[in-house]
Amino acid sequence: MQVTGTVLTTRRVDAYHALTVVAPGIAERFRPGHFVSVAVGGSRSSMLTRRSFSVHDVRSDYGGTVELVFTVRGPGTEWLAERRARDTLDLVGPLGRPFPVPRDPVSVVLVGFEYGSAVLFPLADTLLARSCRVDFVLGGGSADRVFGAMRARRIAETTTLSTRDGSLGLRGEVTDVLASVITDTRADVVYACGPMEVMRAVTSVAIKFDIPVQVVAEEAMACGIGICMTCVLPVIGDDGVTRMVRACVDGPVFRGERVRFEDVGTIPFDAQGAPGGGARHVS
Amino acid sequence: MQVTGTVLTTRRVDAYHALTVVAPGIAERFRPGHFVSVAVGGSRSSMLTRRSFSVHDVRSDYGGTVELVFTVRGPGTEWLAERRARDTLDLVGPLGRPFPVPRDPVSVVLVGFEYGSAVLFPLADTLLARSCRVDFVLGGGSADRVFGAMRARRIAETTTLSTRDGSLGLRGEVTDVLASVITDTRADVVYACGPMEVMRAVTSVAIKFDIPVQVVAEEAMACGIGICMTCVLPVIGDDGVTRMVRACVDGPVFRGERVRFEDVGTIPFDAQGAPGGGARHVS
Amino acid sequence: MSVDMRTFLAHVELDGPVITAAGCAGTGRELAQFFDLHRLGALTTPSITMAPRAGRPTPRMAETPSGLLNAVGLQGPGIDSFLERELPWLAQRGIRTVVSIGGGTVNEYSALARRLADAPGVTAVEVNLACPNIEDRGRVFAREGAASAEVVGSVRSIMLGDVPVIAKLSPDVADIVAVATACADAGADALSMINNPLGMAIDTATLRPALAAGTGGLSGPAILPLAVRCVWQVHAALPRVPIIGMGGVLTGSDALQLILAGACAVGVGTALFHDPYACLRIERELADLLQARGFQRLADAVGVAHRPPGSPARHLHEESSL
Amino acid sequence: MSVDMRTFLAHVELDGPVITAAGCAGTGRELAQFFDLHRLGALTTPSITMAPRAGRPTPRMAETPSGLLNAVGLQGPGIDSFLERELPWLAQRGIRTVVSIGGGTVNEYSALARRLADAPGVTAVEVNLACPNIEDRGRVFAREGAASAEVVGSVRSIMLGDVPVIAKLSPDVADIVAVATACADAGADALSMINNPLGMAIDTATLRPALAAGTGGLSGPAILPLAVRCVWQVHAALPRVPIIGMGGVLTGSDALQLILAGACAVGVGTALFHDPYACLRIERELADLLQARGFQRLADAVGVAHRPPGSPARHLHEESSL
Ligand SMILES: Cc1cc2nc3c(=O)[nH]c(=O)nc-3n(C[C@H](O)[C@H](O)[C@H](O)COP(=O)(O)OP(=O)(O)OC[C@H]3O[C@@H](n4cnc5c(N)ncnc54)[C@H](O)[C@@H]3O)c2cc1C
Ligand SMILES: Cc1cc2nc3c(=O)[nH]c(=O)nc-3n(C[C@H](O)[C@H](O)[C@H](O)COP(=O)(O)OP(=O)(O)OC[C@H]3O[C@@H](n4cnc5c(N)ncnc54)[C@H](O)[C@@H]3O)c2cc1C
Ligand SMILES: Cc1cc2nc3c(=O)[nH]c(=O)nc-3n(C[C@H](O)[C@H](O)[C@H](O)COP(=O)(O)O)c2cc1C
Ligand SMILES: Cc1cc2nc3c(=O)[nH]c(=O)nc-3n(C[C@H](O)[C@H](O)[C@H](O)COP(=O)(O)O)c2cc1C
Ligand code: FES
Ligand code: FES
Repeated sequence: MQVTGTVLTTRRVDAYHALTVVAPGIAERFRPGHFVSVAVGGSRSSMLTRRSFSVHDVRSDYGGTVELVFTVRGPGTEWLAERRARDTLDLVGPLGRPFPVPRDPVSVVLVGFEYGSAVLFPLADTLLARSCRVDFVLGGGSADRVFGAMRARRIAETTTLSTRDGSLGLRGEVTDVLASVITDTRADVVYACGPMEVMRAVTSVAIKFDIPVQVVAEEAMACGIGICMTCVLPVIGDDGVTRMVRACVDGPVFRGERVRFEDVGTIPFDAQGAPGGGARHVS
Repeated sequence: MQVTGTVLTTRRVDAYHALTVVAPGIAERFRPGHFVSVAVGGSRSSMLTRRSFSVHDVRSDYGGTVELVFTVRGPGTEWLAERRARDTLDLVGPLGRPFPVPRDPVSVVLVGFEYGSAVLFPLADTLLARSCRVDFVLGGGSADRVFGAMRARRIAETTTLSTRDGSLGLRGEVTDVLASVITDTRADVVYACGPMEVMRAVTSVAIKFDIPVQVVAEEAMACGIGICMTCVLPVIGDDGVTRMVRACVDGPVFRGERVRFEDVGTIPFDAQGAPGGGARHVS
Repeated sequence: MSVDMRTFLAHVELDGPVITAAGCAGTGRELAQFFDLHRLGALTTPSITMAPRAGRPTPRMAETPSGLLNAVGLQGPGIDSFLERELPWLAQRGIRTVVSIGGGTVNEYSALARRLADAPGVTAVEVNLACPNIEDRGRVFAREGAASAEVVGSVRSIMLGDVPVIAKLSPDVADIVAVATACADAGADALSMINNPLGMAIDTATLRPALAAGTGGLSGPAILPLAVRCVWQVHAALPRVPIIGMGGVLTGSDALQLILAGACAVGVGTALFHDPYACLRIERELADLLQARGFQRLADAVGVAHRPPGSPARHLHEESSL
Repeated sequence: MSVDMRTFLAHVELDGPVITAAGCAGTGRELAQFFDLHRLGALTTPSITMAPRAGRPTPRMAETPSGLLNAVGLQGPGIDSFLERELPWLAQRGIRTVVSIGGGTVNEYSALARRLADAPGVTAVEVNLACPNIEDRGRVFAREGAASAEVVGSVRSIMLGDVPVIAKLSPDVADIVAVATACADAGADALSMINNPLGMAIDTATLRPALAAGTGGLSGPAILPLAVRCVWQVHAALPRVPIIGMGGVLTGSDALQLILAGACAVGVGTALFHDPYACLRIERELADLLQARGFQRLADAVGVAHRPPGSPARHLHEESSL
């Protein structure tokens, strides 16, 4: 649904901006993993495409609010960072397939890189409500880019931090510590959000342990609702066939082992409908 | 010059919006009749052309401020009407040829229609400083669209008001009362600002009295600085030749009797360089 | 009194003039989550090809000032799957459906037409001529009148008479009227314009083209003036041929521009990416604008901008209703 | 270390790559009120015609999304007055001046070239091919390779050898490379692209075209993707022909796109209407972007987007400097 929401609060969280927006309809329908798309630039903006953001937090006050956490990347997020309380924002959401949540009280590791961590907190709340054991692995380029460490420490069994420059936690990648966390926590499942190369690395660790992994894929999106076909990536279906599927409606949450990370940005020769591929129709 | 000015105050004046902007360089160079052009829509705006506004008032506080008075016509002025104190505005100015001012203490009638009146007040101040007699004729569609009546009453010898709907002053056009004002005040010269058809009518009254008239021509402008050639109108030069001259740099102030009002929006056949005209070069 | 918004696509009546543009409304199911598709004048499908197509690699999109570049490459399931799964879904619901088709040879277009000829639920067939002709060094059909006419003629000869065939034209030509005339002469019942002009963006960080495909199609408000001009020129030359105007329509006022220039229906593409409800909003805004200008019927506004200034719009409505 | 911004327009060296686009910088006197014109790579004049021209009636402009439509109609004083009053003003100050010329027949272009052949202060002649050919039913020269080549050939044969002749191309063609090739073969020393594509807007209040002339030229950021694509295609086909890229450049990043696509100089038009200092700002931004990407010379960045990803930019600079 489309909502013209009012900005309730804006704050800086280390390297990030956080916006809380009153958006009752969206808050009500929200499930962890959902994202929203935001129109940027105002009414005569030259920026045509909406920007997508994971929903970090949902509250019931003011009829329902959503919180977005974002980093300034280009002109759209720059504009968003200039919003102030009482400004209005045009949101569409909730969008995408949310995280599938285990029915049983299993042990779960949540891996977040930079702003990717934001989407994991509502998931953690849901998992905790189902009596799961939750452990966090959070990372980033530098200390100020690790998001949510305090909150993670508060709610999770353990929280392991890492930074590429070593300014917080262990120096290195989140995947450098993931194996030992999985071992220590006897994890049954991993959820991860962050850049594609991190998702790829997380997936290969989970595969080594032979446990399921759910990753959030961030692809450039023009519509966010499944109609433009710009956000595709090669994913293997239940039938073993690779298809170019839409990150926005078929994802953004995918089973990591189904995503052909090494082929993202290409059309694998064996994908359905690939040029010259076997699936070609003979007319 | 180009100035990034800060909005000092915004106010509503009947049907109009008034913005005071800190713009030292512009204020310093200002002379009555000048206009400024304003970038609208912010940094990624889809609106490319600046909007032009006469300068209503100039003050020396904050290093120099200019005040613009405007009506909301389309998206550019709509955006401008949403500006608030402390917002910044990108201005270029002062632009155009200002009003020529008589050296002697003559008797002057100032005719303003709707927001066109705004530009006449700094002129009135200059004329009064030169001991001219100043009388105002102000008009508009309705009472709330007559601008500056109070200030006119305060500074001028007489102020005559008219509205098309009769809601303030006499019912009718400013030109319905102009002849008697000219007679009563023994006016030596008329200055006028307002829509083209009003300028035309004012000019014909002045011609009847055989007194000079200076009018402000409002033409759609893409640049305001003389380089785009979109703002032209047919004006008769000192040599008797009609040329398509630029309202922005050759005007906006013109001698009324030189403007071929009836031919505005056309290329008169006898204009220099008119298609098939006598001035065509034989190659 | 509300404005009569009905319009005709050739002899097929539509309840309203606003339709989705090809390739911009998914299969219908996606937008159906937002509103009842019966409220559309019609839904146009993505261009269907014979074989399934995986399309182009990503990045497939780049934002440009008031525009969008895309290089999707006609990703789609192919005609079999379309006829099996997608068209029936629309047909069962009685949703007016314009089926767009794309091919690499005249034969492929003919084969598609044969498959569609007896399929239920086809309101009209739109021939996407912006496809590379693999028999002519990949030169796009739409760039040449003769190539376009050949495709249109073959599709027209195959489709049943009561299904209008619409030729979709591209603006990247020296003379759009010549291509339009060739298509009309070849039997096109209506014309649809404009498809995306070819554009490009370079990513100044990677120093490489922003799209994996290099060039892409430009859409969105940036191209509205090109669309208005094409519709104007073609309507002036072929006043009896119905035109679906499209390209950059974001508001009712944009739609009105195309209608006044000569379009009897308006396609909305990129605006849907920004606002899933765009078609409904645009139709509402358009109706309000028509009413405010004294039009009782949309049909009376078609091509009005061509009339000499001051001529009464009212008296001429017999002639302009298609 | 600052970036070496010098560039060559054929054999003429310019201090910087940013030049004003034809018809967008007045006579020079207007912009001189804002900054020292010597800081421009060059100033391009409006297209000069033989006779004085009053141009088109007003309205001559309409704003469109991220664009501007104009129909000025080459208003100007004619060649006599230009040579008497305008060129000397520029020449005396030593301002690099590209003289644009426009005509309705090949003869008129030739006549203009003859008048310019011995005029002092002509850095280059730019042949504006977007003029209607009155001997061919008003069909614009730029729409056809042969017509363009005829004009370019005649001008090239008349101008002295040391004055480069630049052919200015329009994007409203099916095959820009074909027209570019025809012009290069006819002797064009450089190409300039793009001129305004033809567009139109309807005033939904008056129900009439927004411009008195009906159609007009579209400029501004809206057309940047078309310009990048044209430069890219022509540079790919004719890598040795210098290109002045233009169309919608508002920022240094826009200019860099054109340079990476293959332009060795960049024209700025409509941006000047928004910001009289646009050329200086764009050159500064461009230099900063080049520096941040490790380029020591502008020339090394020309056409870099054509290289396969990962290939070293540095080693190739001999070949890419024109
Ligand atoms: C499902 C999803 C969830 C996301 N969640 C967050 C989040 O919680 N916090 C956050 O900071 N960012 C998030 N992103 C990334 C965010 O959408 C981009 O940073 C943002 O769109 C950049 O816009 P821009 O105008 O600042 O940058 P530009 O690079 O100038 O954007 C230009 C265009 O590219 C698109 N684009 C560029 N980068 C991305 C990207 N990484 N993903 C999608 N579109 C892109 C933009 O939508 C726009 O159309 C998410 C992306 C997706 C797809
Ligand atoms: C010298 C001069 C002084 C002016 N002074 C004032 C003033 O003091 N107060 C005031 O309210 N208005 C003034 N105007 C008119 C003002 O410029 C327009 O109302 C404004 O540009 C409309 O912009 P918009 O986006 O709201 O409307 P739109 O109609 O959407 O504007 C679209 C385009 O047309 C141009 N345009 C439209 N109408 C005009 C017009 N009448 N004059 C010039 N350009 C136009 C705009 O600049 C823009 O490029 C003046 C105009 C000129 C030329
Ligand atoms: C993502 C995308 C996909 C498109 N796919 C098709 C297509 O399959 N067939 C077709 O004829 N046109 C296609 N088009 C062109 C549109 O139908 C339309 O002609 C064009 O985008 C201009 O309209 P707009 O500015 O409203 O989008 C596509 C456009 C976009 C943006
Ligand atoms: C008002 C105006 C006048 C122009 N006059 C000419 C001209 O005389 N000769 C010419 O070759 N191009 C002319 N052009 C085209 C520009 O030189 C340029 O090619 C085009 O506008 C694209 O660049 P831009 O988007 O930076 O304006 C004109 C453009 C505008 C907007
Ligand atoms: S973003 Fe449009 S289909 Fe996914
Ligand atoms: S507004 Fe550009 S020349 Fe006057």
